[in-house]
Amino acid sequence: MDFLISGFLEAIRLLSVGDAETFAAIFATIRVAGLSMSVSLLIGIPLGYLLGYLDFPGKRSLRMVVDTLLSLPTVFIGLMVYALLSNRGPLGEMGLLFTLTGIAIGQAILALPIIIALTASAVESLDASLRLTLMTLGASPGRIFLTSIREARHGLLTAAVTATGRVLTEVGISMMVGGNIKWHTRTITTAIALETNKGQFATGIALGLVLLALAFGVNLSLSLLRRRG
Amino acid sequence: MDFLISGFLEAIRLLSVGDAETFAAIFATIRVAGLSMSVSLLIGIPLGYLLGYLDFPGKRSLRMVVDTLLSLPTVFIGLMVYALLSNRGPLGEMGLLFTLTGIAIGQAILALPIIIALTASAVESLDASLRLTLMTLGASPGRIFLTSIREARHGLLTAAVTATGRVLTEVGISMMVGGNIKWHTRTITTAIALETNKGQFATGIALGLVLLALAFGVNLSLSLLRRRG
Amino acid sequence: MKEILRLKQVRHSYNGRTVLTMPELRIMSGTITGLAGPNGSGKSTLLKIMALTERCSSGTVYFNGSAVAPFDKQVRHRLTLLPQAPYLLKRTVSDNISYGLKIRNRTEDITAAVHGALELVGLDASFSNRLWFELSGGEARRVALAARLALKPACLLLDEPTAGVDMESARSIRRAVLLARRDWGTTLVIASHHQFWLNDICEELIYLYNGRRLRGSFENILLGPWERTGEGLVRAQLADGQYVYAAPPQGRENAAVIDTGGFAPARPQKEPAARTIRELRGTVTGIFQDRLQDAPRIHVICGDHLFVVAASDQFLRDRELRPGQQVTLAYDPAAVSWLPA
Amino acid sequence: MKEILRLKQVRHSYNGRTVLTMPELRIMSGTITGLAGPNGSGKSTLLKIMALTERCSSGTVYFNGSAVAPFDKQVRHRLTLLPQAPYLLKRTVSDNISYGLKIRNRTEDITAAVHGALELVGLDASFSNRLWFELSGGEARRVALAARLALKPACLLLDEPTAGVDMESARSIRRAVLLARRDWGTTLVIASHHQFWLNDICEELIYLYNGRRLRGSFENILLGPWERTGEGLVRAQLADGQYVYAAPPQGRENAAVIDTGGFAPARPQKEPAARTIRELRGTVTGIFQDRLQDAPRIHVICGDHLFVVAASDQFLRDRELRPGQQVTLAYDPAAVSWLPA
Amino acid sequence: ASEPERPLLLATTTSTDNTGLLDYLVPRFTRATGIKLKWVATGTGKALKLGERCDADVLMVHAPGAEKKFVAAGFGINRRQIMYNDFVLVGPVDDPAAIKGQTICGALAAISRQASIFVSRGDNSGTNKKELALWRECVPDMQPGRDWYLETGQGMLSTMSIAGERGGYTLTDRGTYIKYEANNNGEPPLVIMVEGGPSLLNQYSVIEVHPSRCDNVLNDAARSFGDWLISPAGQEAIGAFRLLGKQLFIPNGAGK
Ligand SMILES: Nc1ncnc2c1ncn2[C@@H]1O[C@H](COP(=O)(O)OP(=O)(O)OP(=O)(O)O)[C@@H](O)[C@H]1O
Ligand SMILES: Nc1ncnc2c1ncn2[C@@H]1O[C@H](COP(=O)(O)OP(=O)(O)OP(=O)(O)O)[C@@H](O)[C@H]1O
Ligand SMILES: [Mg+2]
Ligand SMILES: [Mg+2]
Repeated sequence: MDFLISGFLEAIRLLSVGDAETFAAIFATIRVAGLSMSVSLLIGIPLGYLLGYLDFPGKRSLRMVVDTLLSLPTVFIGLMVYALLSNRGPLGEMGLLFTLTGIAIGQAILALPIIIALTASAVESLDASLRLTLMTLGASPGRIFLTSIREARHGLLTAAVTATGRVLTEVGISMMVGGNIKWHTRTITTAIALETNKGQFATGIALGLVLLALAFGVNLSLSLLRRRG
Repeated sequence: MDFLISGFLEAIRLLSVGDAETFAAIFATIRVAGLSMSVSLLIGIPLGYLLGYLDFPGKRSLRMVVDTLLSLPTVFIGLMVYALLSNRGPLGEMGLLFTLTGIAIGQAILALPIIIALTASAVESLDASLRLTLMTLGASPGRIFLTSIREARHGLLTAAVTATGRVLTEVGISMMVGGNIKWHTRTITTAIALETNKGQFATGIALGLVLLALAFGVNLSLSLLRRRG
Repeated sequence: MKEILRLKQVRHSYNGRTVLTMPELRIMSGTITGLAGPNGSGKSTLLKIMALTERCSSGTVYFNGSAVAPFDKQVRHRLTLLPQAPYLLKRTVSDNISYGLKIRNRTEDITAAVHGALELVGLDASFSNRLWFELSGGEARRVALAARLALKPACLLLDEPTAGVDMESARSIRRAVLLARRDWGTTLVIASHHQFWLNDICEELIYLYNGRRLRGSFENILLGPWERTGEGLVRAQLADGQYVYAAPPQGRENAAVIDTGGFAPARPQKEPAARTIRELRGTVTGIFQDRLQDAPRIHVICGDHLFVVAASDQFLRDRELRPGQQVTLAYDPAAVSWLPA
Repeated sequence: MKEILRLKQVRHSYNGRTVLTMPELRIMSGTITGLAGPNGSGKSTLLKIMALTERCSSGTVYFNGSAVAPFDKQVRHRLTLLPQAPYLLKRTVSDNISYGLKIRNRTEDITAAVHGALELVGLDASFSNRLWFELSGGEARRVALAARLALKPACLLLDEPTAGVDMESARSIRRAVLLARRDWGTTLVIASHHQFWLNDICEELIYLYNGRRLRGSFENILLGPWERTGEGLVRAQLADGQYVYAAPPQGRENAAVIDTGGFAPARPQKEPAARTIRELRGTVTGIFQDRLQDAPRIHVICGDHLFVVAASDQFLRDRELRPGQQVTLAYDPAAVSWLPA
Repeated sequence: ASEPERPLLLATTTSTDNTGLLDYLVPRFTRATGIKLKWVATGTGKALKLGERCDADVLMVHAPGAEKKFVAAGFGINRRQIMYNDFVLVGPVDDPAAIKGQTICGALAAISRQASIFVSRGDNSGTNKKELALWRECVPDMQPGRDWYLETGQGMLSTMSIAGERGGYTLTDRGTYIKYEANNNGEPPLVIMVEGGPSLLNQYSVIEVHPSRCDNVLNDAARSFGDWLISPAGQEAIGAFRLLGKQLFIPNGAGK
């Protein structure tokens, strides 16, 4: 248990001293998670809404596909995005391999099924009379979408928090697509993996705590949002 | 992109030929995920229900703690469980290090916040009059729990599917606590990580597809359950 | 008078069970139409189809002469429905009432519009800051109605606007409905189980039964069970042991109706009644003016069944009539009609 | 007669707003008590507190003499409430009705119990296989009621059992209530806005206003706005321009009530009225028997306000009275009483 | 020796596992001694850590400096050399720093002088430690620039693919390079620039976890494993191991 305690002390030290490497990893993490979450929320919420709201043949199967995609292993996503972005791949020209943007693409793919599945579930659990009521008040389909989303805001927030947790903690994509390059694409999780591999367990624990502190900050802001809404 | 195609072919080969190593990893994955999901559902659903159902001071803060725990990095959990189970740790005597049971402990910790947060959210989105109605029909608090859970079954299924996805795809805990020992604690994801590390990208992709097929099977069974309910 | 809504060959089914069959229905602009009928007779379904919130299984809905479908832009902002179980958005009362106005970009002086609408349903302006759950059942219903009135729609469909609403407020709602018609030319269709309230307000009454429109009066429905008598009639027993007789139905119909005008005061016993005429004994519980027919009606309880009897000349000549009194009603079993199964 | 329910010093508030103040309330075993009052007067709150589904902010509830709290095992299986907005479980109608029976381990012959309960509320046995959403508004309400009746509870609290229910079914419900009392000795408390229906069934009526119990009659509530007159009175205008006069309130009260017995037929014009007496002109819309008081009542519309007038001897002597007729009512402004704000 | 109640647990570096050496050696060891063996393949640093925490019985690693410290600290006993292979400096085919054929020190100096991209594992592995030692020796005043000296913190193959994608140089063990070459279908973006010489040797050793510190370890079996590796049979097996037809490890057991 020794390294847990020293890890805790180390976490405080890293944050208070303003350790440059740690902060580089923190900023990389924030940038990449911010990017991937924005993209996946923007795409995932409308898709999840449609999946939960519409009734169409094959809906059940589509739902199952989404559920299955919840089990996309990160290394697998990492490999696929790597294949796309590598110099030999179709998008090699764009030079996105070993960049934060590249990681964000992979993470967005990771977060998307979570957002879609949880949004669909939140929309489905809305009162059936909401849709009728909005139609009677003259709402267009687009307006029904916006209002339903707002009515389901607690469920969506949970979706966002869950997906953020997933994105913040993933290693496979960041490693594979980002390359864990110090000062450039090293995120907190890839740093943890590295330190652990080096046998620096205390530092690994410390960085884990740093990530939790970051997540706590994110959730604190979201919770203030929740209080307002 | 070449390795995507060969990965696909390889996946078919591994499954059809009945490759012993692959099947050992599949069984390890099923056993460990089954164990961890059972434990986390058993603990997480009641806790999530209480969090969603009860009103008590500090509920909001507790909720935020759970949300933050959604961002527990797997390597971090792996390190902590390792610290516990290591021969130098408090539970070293039990000999759970480098066993599937050890991995399952870590994965249960990983799944727990997901189950709790999504259960709480599903319970909160239940109609407010459900509780009143059940009370008027003479339900005890325990019965209200059971019936609410049943009414929220779709939301809970989504919770279970999401957590299963998380557990099936995690690498950090399996690596750290399980040791990725061939024939013993090698799961599909640690095998993917290993193959990727070896540069056997096609095999990595193939194993990823195997995992997806496994997840699809799980979701197919759950979906039949959903249809019945 | 222009026709604002028209249904042609409309049928609607849920999972294959047909619940509405409406070959033709016309609503004229500026009229108030009542919709009555027992539970499950299709009132809400009809209103939802007219409001274009549900697509009928077959048939066409016309609005101002043109065939329309759900989300039709032409209609969306001119027609509104108060559903039977309206939903309040998880916001304040004021947000709920102004929602439709904001959609229509009518954002000038929202506060005044909200307060005005609240007043129409008899609620104090102080309600506008309450949250959606801080309301009693009747208050919530009235807020939902206020949200529709605020829109000043060309066509307003109300599904049981007074259910759970107190008497004073039911009168406020009546005033609001009449005002909407007078000031905004609104056309109204109102489903309600409050027979008095509905008759008092509407100019035409559509009576639904098993998804079909019935013509004639319908207050006195008898549900059976029916048994055959020796005389080639069927009869149903009332709670006090009396029987109601009717000529047997043609098919498998089960519900019969006696027209309010089908009763007469029984002849004095010395005069023998025509062989076919049957009698019912009961207690007068009230004498009312029916506003829709502008004629008096007498309520008579036989057993625990209430009969509504048109106060014909003969009845009115019998000035002794007052509540609590015993009367004997005469009717012709052959005149009892059967409702479609 | 034993006391089954008792409330002592009960107060209830939501977010600091007190909505119920009930120093003392006793319900005797085997009685049927009505609960009336405008929207928001606290009927549902009172029922929820009596049903032990909500804990009152202060005060004590006694059941069969002992103080009880929510989830009390003694009470849980003996008392049940039909909430104003009941919830149907996402299962079949039959599952919904049998839920409470299964909880009580009364699993012998569930099907018969379900069919019996459906019949009590006037629904066909074929409904038992419907899913929860395959019901009309009134059908859903009746299913919820059936789920309570199936329990044969010692104490049954009903919150607007007839809202949205058709007339025929309202009569079935009345029968079911009376049967429950007769056959099972059930004690009933029923909140309703259906004045007729309620008066017809209950033996005592509790009238709530602003969370407090009022004694006396309450049919004729006048809400103002009031203005002062030169003669030291206040007056409120009716829709047709007439005024209703009252002695000014002591405090900031706003709602006044004229007792149904406070009206008399106006004297013929040659006899000068006492200086204090005022008159109202209106149209008779109905004459009926009030079952609770077992006395006739006359409905008179003045403007669009309905006054309920006890048919005193003087009125009854005036045999000319019939619906549609004009009458002039006399009352004493000093006898108008004010309701607590 | 008494029959061990559980298999012997070996903690080793990824290179012995990734090349398939263990898959080849362990069945032979078991056949010879009857001892069952499981292994955990991780970075050298973590392998040593597992030994330090008594979570493994025996270690097979390649970081002589760290190993000596490990033994000196009392965590392990009986360190024995078993084999070596060699490191090679690889780089892009177009060789931007023109180092092909130079000595290792000349090559590193040229790379740092021209700030050509150099990709380091930066993960405390045996290879990483060797690389750092070479830099210290050859370019004592080297300042690793953020733009040309990239630390990947990953395994050798990943590091090589990053170097390949970025057109950089890197130091690798020959075994992994052979795999890399094979993975790229014989057309690797990186080719060998510098090889040979005593300073590029990569020595593997076996260490037993200290039995008196860790009473749970199976020291008898661990000893047997070390004994077998340096026995003629073991040494011969190592020498006969081939990856893609090439010899990877040169046995030098019983050396000290
Ligand atoms: N979603 C649904 N699925 C299946 N059947 C339905 C559905 N909604 C209504 N029904 C059935 O359709 C018929 C008509 O229902 P509708 O709600 O139109 O009746 P209603 O006249 O409004 O009754 P109420 O007076 O109870 O409101 C009923 O038999 C009802 O059971
Ligand atoms: N959850 C709540 N939060 C805050 N205020 C509430 C809540 N529920 C009811 N109220 C308020 O409490 C008062 C009493 O409500 P209650 O539901 O008991 O009235 P009611 O007599 O049943 O009315 P109705 O006839 O409309 O059903 C009302 O003023 C209402 O606005
Ligand atoms: Mg309806
Ligand atoms: Mg109420």
